[in-house]
Amino acid sequence: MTGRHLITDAQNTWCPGCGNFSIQHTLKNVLTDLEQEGEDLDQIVLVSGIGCHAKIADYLDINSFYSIHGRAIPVASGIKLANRDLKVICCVGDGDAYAEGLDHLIFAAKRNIDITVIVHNNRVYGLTTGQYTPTSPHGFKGKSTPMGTLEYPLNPLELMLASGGTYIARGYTQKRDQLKSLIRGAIDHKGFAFVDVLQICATFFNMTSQYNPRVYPLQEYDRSDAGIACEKVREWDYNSDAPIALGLFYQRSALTFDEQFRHQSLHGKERQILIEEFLATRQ
Amino acid sequence: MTGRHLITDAQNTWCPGCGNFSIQHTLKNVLTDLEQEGEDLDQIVLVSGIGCHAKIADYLDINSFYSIHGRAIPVASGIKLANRDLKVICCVGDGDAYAEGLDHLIFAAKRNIDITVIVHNNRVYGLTTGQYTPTSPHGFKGKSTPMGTLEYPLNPLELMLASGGTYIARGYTQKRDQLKSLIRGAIDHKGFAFVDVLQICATFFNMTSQYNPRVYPLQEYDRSDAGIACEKVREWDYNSDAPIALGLFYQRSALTFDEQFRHQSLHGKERQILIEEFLATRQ
Amino acid sequence: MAQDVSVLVGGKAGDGINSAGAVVAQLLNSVGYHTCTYYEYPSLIRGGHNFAIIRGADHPVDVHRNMVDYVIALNMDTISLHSGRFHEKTVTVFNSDVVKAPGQGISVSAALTSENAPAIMGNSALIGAFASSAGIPWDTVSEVFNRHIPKGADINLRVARKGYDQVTAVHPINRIGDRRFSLISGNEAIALGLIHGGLSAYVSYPMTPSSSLLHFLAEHADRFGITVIHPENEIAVILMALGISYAGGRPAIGTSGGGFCLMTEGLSLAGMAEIPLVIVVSQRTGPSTGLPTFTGQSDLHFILHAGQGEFPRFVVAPGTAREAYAWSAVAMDIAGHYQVPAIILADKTLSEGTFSLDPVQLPEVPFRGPVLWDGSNTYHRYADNGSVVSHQAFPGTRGAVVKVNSYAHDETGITTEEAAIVAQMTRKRMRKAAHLAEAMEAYDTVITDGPVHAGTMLVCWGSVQGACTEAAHELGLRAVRPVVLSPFPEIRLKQALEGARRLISVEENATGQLAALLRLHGITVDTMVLQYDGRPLTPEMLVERLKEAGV
Amino acid sequence: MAQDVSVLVGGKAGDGINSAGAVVAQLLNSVGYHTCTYYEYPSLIRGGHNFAIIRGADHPVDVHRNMVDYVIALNMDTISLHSGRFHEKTVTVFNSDVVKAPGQGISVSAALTSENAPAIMGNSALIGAFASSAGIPWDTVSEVFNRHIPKGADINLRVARKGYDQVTAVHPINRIGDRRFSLISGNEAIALGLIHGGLSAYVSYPMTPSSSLLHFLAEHADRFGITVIHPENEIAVILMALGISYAGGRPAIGTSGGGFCLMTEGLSLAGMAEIPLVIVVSQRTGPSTGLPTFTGQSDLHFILHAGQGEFPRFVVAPGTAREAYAWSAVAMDIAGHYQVPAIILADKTLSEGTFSLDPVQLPEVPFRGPVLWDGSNTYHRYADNGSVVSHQAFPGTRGAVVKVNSYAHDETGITTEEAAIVAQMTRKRMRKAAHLAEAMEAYDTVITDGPVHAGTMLVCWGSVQGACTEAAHELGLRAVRPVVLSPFPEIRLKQALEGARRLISVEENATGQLAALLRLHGITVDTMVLQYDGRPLTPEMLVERLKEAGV
Ligand SMILES: Cc1ncc(C[n+]2csc(CCOP(=O)(O)OP(=O)(O)O)c2C)c(N)n1
Ligand SMILES: Cc1ncc(C[n+]2csc(CCOP(=O)(O)OP(=O)(O)O)c2C)c(N)n1
Ligand code: SF4
Ligand code: SF4
Ligand SMILES: [Mg+2]
Ligand SMILES: [Mg+2]
Repeated sequence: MTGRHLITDAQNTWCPGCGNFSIQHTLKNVLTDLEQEGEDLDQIVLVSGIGCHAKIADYLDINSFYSIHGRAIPVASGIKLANRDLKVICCVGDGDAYAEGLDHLIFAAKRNIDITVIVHNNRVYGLTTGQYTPTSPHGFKGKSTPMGTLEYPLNPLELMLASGGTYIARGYTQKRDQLKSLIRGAIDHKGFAFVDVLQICATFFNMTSQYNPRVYPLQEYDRSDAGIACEKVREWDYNSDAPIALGLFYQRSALTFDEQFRHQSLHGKERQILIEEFLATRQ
Repeated sequence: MTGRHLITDAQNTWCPGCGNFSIQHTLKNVLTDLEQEGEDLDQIVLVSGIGCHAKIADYLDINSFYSIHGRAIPVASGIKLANRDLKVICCVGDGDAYAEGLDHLIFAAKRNIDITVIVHNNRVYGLTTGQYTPTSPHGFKGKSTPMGTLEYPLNPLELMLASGGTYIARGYTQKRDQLKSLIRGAIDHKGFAFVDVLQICATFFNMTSQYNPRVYPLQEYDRSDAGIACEKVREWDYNSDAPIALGLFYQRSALTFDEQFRHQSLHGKERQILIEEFLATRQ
Repeated sequence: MAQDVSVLVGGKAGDGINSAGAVVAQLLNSVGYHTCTYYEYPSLIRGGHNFAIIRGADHPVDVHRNMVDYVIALNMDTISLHSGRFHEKTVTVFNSDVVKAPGQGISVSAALTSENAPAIMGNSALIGAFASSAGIPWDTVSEVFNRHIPKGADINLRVARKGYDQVTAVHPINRIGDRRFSLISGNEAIALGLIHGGLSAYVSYPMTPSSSLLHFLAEHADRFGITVIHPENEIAVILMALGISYAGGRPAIGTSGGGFCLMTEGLSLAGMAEIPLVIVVSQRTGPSTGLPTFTGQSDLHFILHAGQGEFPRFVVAPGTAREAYAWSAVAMDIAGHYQVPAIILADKTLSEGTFSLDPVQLPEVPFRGPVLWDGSNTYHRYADNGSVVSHQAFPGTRGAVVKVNSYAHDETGITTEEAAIVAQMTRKRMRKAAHLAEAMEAYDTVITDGPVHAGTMLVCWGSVQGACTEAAHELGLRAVRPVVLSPFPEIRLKQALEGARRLISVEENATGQLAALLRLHGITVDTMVLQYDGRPLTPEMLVERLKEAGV
Repeated sequence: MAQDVSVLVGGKAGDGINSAGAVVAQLLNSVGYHTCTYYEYPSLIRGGHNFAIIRGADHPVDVHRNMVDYVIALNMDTISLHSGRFHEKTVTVFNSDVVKAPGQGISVSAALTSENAPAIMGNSALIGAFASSAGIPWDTVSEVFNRHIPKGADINLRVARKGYDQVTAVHPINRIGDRRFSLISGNEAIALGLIHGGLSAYVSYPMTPSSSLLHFLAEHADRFGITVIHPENEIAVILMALGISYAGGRPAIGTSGGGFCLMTEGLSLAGMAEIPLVIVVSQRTGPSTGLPTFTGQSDLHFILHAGQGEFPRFVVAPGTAREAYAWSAVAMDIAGHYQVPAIILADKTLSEGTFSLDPVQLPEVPFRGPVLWDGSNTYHRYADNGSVVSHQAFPGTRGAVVKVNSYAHDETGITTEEAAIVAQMTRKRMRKAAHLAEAMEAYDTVITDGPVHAGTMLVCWGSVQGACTEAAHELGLRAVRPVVLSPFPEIRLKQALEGARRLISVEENATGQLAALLRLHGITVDTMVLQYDGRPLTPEMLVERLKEAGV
């Protein structure tokens, strides 16, 4: 299919002003570019968790696996392992990927499996109407913590760096051009690519006025230097008032998990013979 | 109970030469010291996962919760939340805490809940007879990876640092005195204390000859400096031939999760009245 | 003539339908009605169609009906999507800015402008108009607003007055009594029951339709002296709770089917290690993510058998808010006394519906209390001394070494592989099931309603009882319902069903899970009425389905 | 007279009892016997008592017996713990360095020293001695060693010869045939069946007694062209496998009860999204960690009902290695064809036991194959076009947008909350259960053995069939066994049980789970023989239990 519409007929139910629109729009543009460059969009698969963010699976008219809360990443890994020709993009939430299914994120990074993970990090559980997530700031008053959380947020970029991720970036839904280049870079990256997207939740946690004055684009440095990357990543801890760098923090190239498997496809008769050969060794 | 024996009648079934003996012995000595200093050992609780390491729950004659694979840490957290007077020590395996239940470890660190986690890190699944774990070196040939793993190990100390742990240390089963002081320090630390113990598995992964020439005690530095700690922690990545520092890498003091809860214990009649009062607001 | 009125309030998600519904229910409450409110909304935050149906009657009601007598329409969808619910005399009150319809239109924007009020208060104008059309005195409106919208009652009232004054009483709802009930949701009833039963900690990860239980308890944690924790996921939830229970706390946890899946390994641990725990599972339409904001009753067998291996469990499915309160307290007690997991099986209809509870006649709950170690003899956590359960002690108790264990263990809690001990400890655990079943004879485990000699009987479980009871009344049938599902009240149920010539099970699932459970206990259902589109059965729907089935 | 011999090999964990048992079995295999081997060991790595019982007979055998004719004792425990298994003529071969007993002692250390062999080869001396005492020709011993211990066969043989020469034939085991079977474990039979059924990837997290399936497939991944992955935990296992299946691979996963708990949420996803998946669950003694290296049959109802919501599933419990092979292949096919989860329910006895499989008469497995999109019309993943299943296409297929979804969805795979579509899609899914049940008529879903007119019949499931069949023979009873447990072969089972005056269920659990399942299908069991200490029933144990029950 070429020149396709890319948007399904499904009714869009995100709140007005929601940052998810921006991510969807950006992703659509990236896909359009890819198609114009000759990529076959039938080779793209979108995997999502459950949450507001995940509705993108209904909205984009491409192959999709709308999975369960917290578990998009192992699904994406399986897809890539079964068919290395596919480009696999995971859209996950911060509750999804940093709470319910954090281990999968870390292990995908550890394995350097060639998938792209885009975290719609609105720092709140949107769909379940506003509870704190692992990236909510200390003292966040959500429905499960009406007196304010007692915990400090995780810094997902730091965790990714510690886990062996080979492409680590942060975008912001109100910086679309940059977001587009970060997502495009992630898809083009061979290996595990991670983009934490600061996403505005218009209803439960609208951080626009906090983010806008603080965000700035990362300057040039050797992106393969883990030491510098670590320093940059630690500049803002998702809690303080520090400046918030946006951009690609770290990238290196390494063998991917999936490319190390030899794929053989055997057919009925071959299988039968191999089984008989094996059984002979046990006689 | 005082002056007690501390060892149950259960038959010990660790292999000869297993590093678990060393951890058990060290822990027993720490407990004996505590008791001599006037601590009431009835206030100590040991929580374990499942694996060779976990048998320590059968062997030490103290309160224990022999839980399930990967889940000791939330159990320990619950115990501490229910009774802050208890000292809660978690003995977990590397398969246990770094694979099956990694998220719990990270969240316990994030919350800075006041428990001690001792990881019996033999870098192999012992009890299930020798598969790779998240800290096995690249290319490890275990029963599930007979051709060698395709992944690089995680560095658990780096992960702990990224997760907000307030006491981060590494010991070695063949350096018992140091191990004792690290475990003691962990128990005395108010907040989440983490000790990764390089443990010899005599049967499936005996690293004695690799470790012995490489280990060295960490020199003095400001333990509350996360920057230096990070550098030290990254010196050895659980894969390379680098020197292996042992000791306390990082410590800082911070409010604990558990101390921020106000505990009230209401009795039947009080509850009844409060319920009625509440119901009146809904009339 | 019986007083029985229904009001529908509809609008977009984000329009405040929930609070409008709550105020309407309080208005009916204030004029002496028993009420119940059903909320239906899609799984999204803004937009989409939300509605509430508030029913008020001169007798207790647990279910809404299809037909409504009043409509409060915030948008056009409320008229067009629900036209099937209107009868000739249905009074329509609507926002004439956006709705064109016959009936009583008022301009919400005008009301807001004249009072200089924010858009969010628009509903008040329509509520005022409704109150007026229903002949509810202004004093009552004013009292309800002051009581239940304390923040900004004044300005809300001024807006409401605008609506009130534009409309005249069409079809008055008369005051029928002076008592006011307490309006609470099913989840709130569960929460209060848990508290009554001794709850010290609630641990939960949000999942519709259990989330409001978490929210309620978090909000009132200090009031009730409980610890509320929302951890990283459901696995952590159950394991934390088991840690709390082991250490002497009295925890409960809550979730829905998907989250419960992740708890099953911990459930089996609770069974093996004999650690008390109460689990609230509120069902929604499955499988998998399904319809997260719609109802269902398709997790019964899963709940009954979840977790590897065999161990006794208590499972109760309350059908009303009052039962939810009482049985939640009982579940806390049973879990603590028998050292078993106790599961409260609810569903979206019950959890999120709002009901009238009589605050001065709360159910009496007999408490057994935990069986505690008295400090004599050496403490063995799993002592098998002929009594029903081993005595509990908690770590920190002087002189007791408290060892619990997920492995097969001996009386001290130390791992064993010896065949004889394994078998003995299995029997010790299974024995609790028998004792529990016996103890259940003292409780109302089976609810019956309608003529004893009815040839046709309906059997159901959980919240669908509302529709069943009313349909049975209408058709002269008997309605029978097991409240406790494990241990299954076989004998009592058989007694209740004696004489039935035709037995019809009514369930909100696609396979007839209660019918299967009955078959297991030698009771054969002749006909199954199954509903599985996420919408709860109403009395009218059920009557129709029963008539189709030849009743 | 029937040829039927049993050999016990015992020693400490770490003594190499498994390989000794395997060699003894191969010796019997070499002289024409059908064999089966039972291994029993505690959950630890060194120390503790391990033993194997190898049985050889002139007819197929699936179960070991209590009494043994030969004992190979590596330590004293082997004599003292098993004395109840010895009869007058039992031949005892032992290591005289550490065992004092009547019989044929040989000094293992002397044998090793004289050949300058490492300690690990000590077993060879005893095996040699056993072979000699059993009159097995040296040529046969030499051939078996060369074939099955290729690494170091020479020196092992020299050590074995030392043992061989010190002992004389006491009680010869005669050659009874020239065919050799293939000796494989139950898990290996499952693995080969999965491969035969088209397996492309195996994903698993180690858990006894399923681990050897992972180990076997990992070892032979290249040989069979499959991808084998051991991820971070069981949740990742099932979700990865679903990703693989969605992308067109043909995955299977394996675990035991505790790991299966963690897969239940993914299972429900498979049901809702209609993604083919084969799950091997090998049971051990529960609940919770239980007895990890012992057997049990206590997860049946959990497996049948696991996962929130309702969806069809295929569940098969093979009773023999041959069945394990055949049904594993069928499970792959059924999962792929009907787009349902297919569960192979095994247990430790079957998984880890070793059995003789006839390599030239492998079972024929009829394959239906997946139902694939033919490229015409617009592709809709969940098209409800009257056929049994929607056509499958995989991402990467030109022209197909393949959308799968855990939410209630329409035919295109997009989320819907519309009542009519939800109900329709539920019916579409449930319809597969009916089709599957019909298809099952072509398979041997119920196995019967023994006289048709026996008044007393035994009914069982899974590996306990070995004991049941032999006990039934001995007592003249009929033994009946459903192999497929979902869809339940009710009609066929009722036919098989026709005429039974007394029906006895035999199960390795504490509640009688098959008996409950039968009751659900209108079949009443009169007596239950239950075994729940982790030790599998032997024919002798069962005969005794049946006699106690008045048979
Ligand atoms: C196992 C499980 N637990 C809980 C839920 C309920 N649930 C649905 S979405 C969600 C949170 C979504 O938060 P996030 O991932 O941040 O996504 P957002 O809505 O903010 O985009 C939760 C808890 C679920 N579907 N499954
Ligand atoms: C849910 C679950 N999955 C798998 C297992 C099987 N299992 C028991 S111990 C273990 C690994 C133990 O490894 P580790 O934690 O490193 O402990 P060690 O034996 O090395 O001390 C596994 C996989 C289990 N008990 N539960
Ligand atoms: S709740 Fe927040 S994240 Fe969800 S759709 Fe609305 S604005 Fe977006
Ligand atoms: S297998 Fe390894 S870890 Fe386990 S007891 Fe033996 S030496 Fe210790
Ligand atoms: Mg979010
Ligand atoms: Mg280990």
